[in-house]
Amino acid sequence: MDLATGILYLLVFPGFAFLFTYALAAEYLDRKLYARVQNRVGPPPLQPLADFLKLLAKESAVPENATARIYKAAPLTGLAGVLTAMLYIPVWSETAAMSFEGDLVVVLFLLSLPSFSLFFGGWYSGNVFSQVGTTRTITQLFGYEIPFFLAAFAPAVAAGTLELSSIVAFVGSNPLHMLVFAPAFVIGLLSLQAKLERIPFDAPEAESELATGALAEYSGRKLALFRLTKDVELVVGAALLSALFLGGPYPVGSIEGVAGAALGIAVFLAKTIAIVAVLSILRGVLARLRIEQVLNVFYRWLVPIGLLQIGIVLAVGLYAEGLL
Amino acid sequence: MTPSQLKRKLDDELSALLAASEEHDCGRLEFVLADRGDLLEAVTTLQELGITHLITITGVDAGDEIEVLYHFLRYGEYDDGDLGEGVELTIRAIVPKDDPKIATLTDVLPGATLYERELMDMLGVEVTGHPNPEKLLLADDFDGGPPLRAENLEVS
Amino acid sequence: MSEDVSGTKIPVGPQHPSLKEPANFTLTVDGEVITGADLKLSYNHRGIEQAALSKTYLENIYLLERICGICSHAHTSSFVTGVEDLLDLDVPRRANYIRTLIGELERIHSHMLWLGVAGHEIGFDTLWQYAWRDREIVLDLLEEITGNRIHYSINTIGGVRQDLTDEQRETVLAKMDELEERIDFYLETVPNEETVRMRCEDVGTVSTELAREYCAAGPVGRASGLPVDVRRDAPYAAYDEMDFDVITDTAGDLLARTTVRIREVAESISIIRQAAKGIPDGDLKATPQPMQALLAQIPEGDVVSRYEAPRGELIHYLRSDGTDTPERIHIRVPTLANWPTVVEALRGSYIADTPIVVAGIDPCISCTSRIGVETDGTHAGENSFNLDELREYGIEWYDDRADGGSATGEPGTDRGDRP
Amino acid sequence: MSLPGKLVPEALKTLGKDRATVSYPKNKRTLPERFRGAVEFDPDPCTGCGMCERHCAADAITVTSGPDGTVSWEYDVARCMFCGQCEESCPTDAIVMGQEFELADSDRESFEERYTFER
Repeated sequence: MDLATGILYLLVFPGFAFLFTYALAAEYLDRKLYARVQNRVGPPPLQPLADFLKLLAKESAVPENATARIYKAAPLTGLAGVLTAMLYIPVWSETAAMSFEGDLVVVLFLLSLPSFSLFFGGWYSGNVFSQVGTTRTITQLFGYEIPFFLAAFAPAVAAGTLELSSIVAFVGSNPLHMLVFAPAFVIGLLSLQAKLERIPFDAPEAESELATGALAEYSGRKLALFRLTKDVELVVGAALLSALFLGGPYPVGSIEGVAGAALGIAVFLAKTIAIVAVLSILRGVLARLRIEQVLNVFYRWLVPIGLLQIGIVLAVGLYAEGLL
Repeated sequence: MTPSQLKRKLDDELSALLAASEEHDCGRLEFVLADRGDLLEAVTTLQELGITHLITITGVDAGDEIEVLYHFLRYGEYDDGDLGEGVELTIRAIVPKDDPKIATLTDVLPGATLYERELMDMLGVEVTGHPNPEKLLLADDFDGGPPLRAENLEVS
Repeated sequence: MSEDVSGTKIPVGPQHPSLKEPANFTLTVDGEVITGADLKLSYNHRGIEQAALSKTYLENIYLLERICGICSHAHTSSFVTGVEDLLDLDVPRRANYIRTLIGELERIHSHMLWLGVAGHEIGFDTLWQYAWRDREIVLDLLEEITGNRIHYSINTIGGVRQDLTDEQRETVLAKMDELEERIDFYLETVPNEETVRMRCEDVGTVSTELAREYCAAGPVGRASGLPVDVRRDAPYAAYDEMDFDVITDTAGDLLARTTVRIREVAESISIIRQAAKGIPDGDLKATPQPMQALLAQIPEGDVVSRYEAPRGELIHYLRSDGTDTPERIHIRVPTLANWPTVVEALRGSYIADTPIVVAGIDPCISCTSRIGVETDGTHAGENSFNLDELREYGIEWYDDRADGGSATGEPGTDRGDRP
Repeated sequence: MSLPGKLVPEALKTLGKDRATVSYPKNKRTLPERFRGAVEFDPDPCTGCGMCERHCAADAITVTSGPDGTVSWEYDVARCMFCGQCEESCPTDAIVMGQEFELADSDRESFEERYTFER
């Protein structure tokens, strides 16, 4: 891994440039699909880019009674966390740009960094409404993190490793496991929806109660970065779910060379777009739940299913071993 | 129970309190109280007869005195077959302008709270014993007299 | 209405993201649960009952119509029926049929608007888009028959001003079939969608005794089991010739109010079909006399005219002194009757439910505050403006703020330090 | 406790439907024949009787008859609320409700219309 490919990975391909364009494309797809489900026309393709540039041009004020340092640093930490998480997720082949034993845990942590940056940004912006919003963000974080980790660890336990690339290789080599991971996939989808605070889990920024919750005081560049972080988080989350549960570049994983890479990217795009489309439809057909109902759903339904899933994976593992 | 049967029933029930009572052609009943003090007693007798729905309270500035009209409704019974239609009846209390006071109904009829506040705002009739006598429809710092009193009317 | 229970007080409104119109609730809460609520209304009280006294009965039709956008026909029909009682005119059956038809179309338009708003309050924006798209069917019909989507101005003293042509009758019947299909969809999905049940079932419950005690009206009362429906109590227009039943429910929670309103739309569709099919021939006005002559013949007397508006029982008390302008008009809108039940329904529910519980009674705050009037500035109260003074005051207030926000000290135009 | 998502079939069906809205002002909806827009006045049949002014609730019309038998009919579209009562009250059908509803303008004078004619 010499310096040139490192910079290429970091800044161009699975890194900033690719993610920036793909995030805006995913936001466009999400908003367009959500609008078409409601029989509305929906935005033109470059609308997310236009929103982003408009926000960059706007004044980025810092409220008087906010603690300026944290208030200004919050947007950047979230975005940085999510961008680096992408490097560990396999895209064009079964091995990611970088991988080491235990990078799954790092990716899961980096994926929850934006929620923390939202919390710190909102809490230290000095606005009462955003403080109520941030407490709700954190309560919801406790709700979805546990089932999300359980779902993510199911394939890890099956593959016997915590390295994302080898997990994808394991799932690629025996694809029947994808059916075994179906419940974990559903938990992953719901937790990603809650992580991104989208309907039915958008109590923290519920427009009809708190008026944009934590981000109430943000404007200009900082708000643009927060919105970009959310879009990138959507893409990276979808990439993680497709890697863990849909076997990453599954059908074309074994083809070598440039053709294999190109096919791998095509399969990656197809799977992530499908996941974004499912999340968008999910957003269109459900009503918003109250914060304690969200926790209710996660603790009373998804945590037991997560534990059950781990049990099933262990049983399948023993069954395979037992027979061997 | 047709309006005229109801009128006869109410006439003898409330005979001690009434000054006059009439039945309008469109089936509307009207009872004029002899003394505004017996308002509470009249309303409680109505409630015993099952008439609990207060539609609204209207205040009218009739020159030398203020008339306060309590419009009640007796429910029509649709379910148990007898399709008797609901009957609307009004109890009219006369309040002299020099001492504009009347007793509150909120303890027997909580539904009257907002209507009494509107009466206080618009006509300046003080409703004694009201639990929450703040202004309902006018601005807190509105210092003009009750707008619907004759002297304040801006009839251009 | 609210004992001052200790505990933190949270103001909700009057400018609030979910309440589009200004009404203010001071909620006393402990934790997320509301223990008490105090209501402050009428941030733009506009003095219609006084404005109506300086206009003739004819002009008042158009003034009262503009009290509210979603029950304008209710106000004009109720007022005009009152004047017709005074004049002892008997309105021809065809005019009554048209009045009933437009009244039921307005009920559908108002209930579907509410269904959309309720969907939006619980974060179900797809239901909001669907409900408001399907409501266009009814608005287009109203525009075609009367010439305007919201203020139909079809009522006049003694009858109606526009006729219903045969071709329009066919469109009405065709559109009703189309609408009925959509209403069956809503009846089947909305009450059974699990997330809607989680937000609406057993939320903001008003028991029958409570509804009876607070004299609730309209769908709110009917969803709690009160048999109040003016169309059955005192049939006006052509309702005595219509066969319909009063939709009631006993659960009294938000889900019951939603289903009662949707089933009422289905009921209205059947009434509209009966009216469109059975409309008799005949002229549209009770007398050929010109309006000016009618205005001169209005006798002294008072009348209470009642109408079943979409939100409940609407009362117009009318007292005339023989001239062509009324001596007193008192309008009790159904929302005012339902406000106390909101305060009771809020008690015990979560803060997050305030918007949907308040929206549960389908509040029409423009009704509660009624329409504005231009006084000539010499009104008794010193701090009331007319239009020009207000404009001039606004400009001057911002100039002061611009140059260093000095106190508004200029002599002559000083109006006290308004916030 | 049924599974949420009752609206999914309808949502997927709606994906296929074409748009429910019209992209105004590129293409405009056809207005129904009875649509009430701004008032259109024809001086010839007008006798200057002033019934329209008397019945106008918004005081949008002022009719003044000058000393030498001229009548001037003024209409302020900014005050008008398009109720159509003037059209009904006019004995000689000089007033008709037009179909013009795009009436926004930046200067106030453009809202006033004035006709002066011999009577």
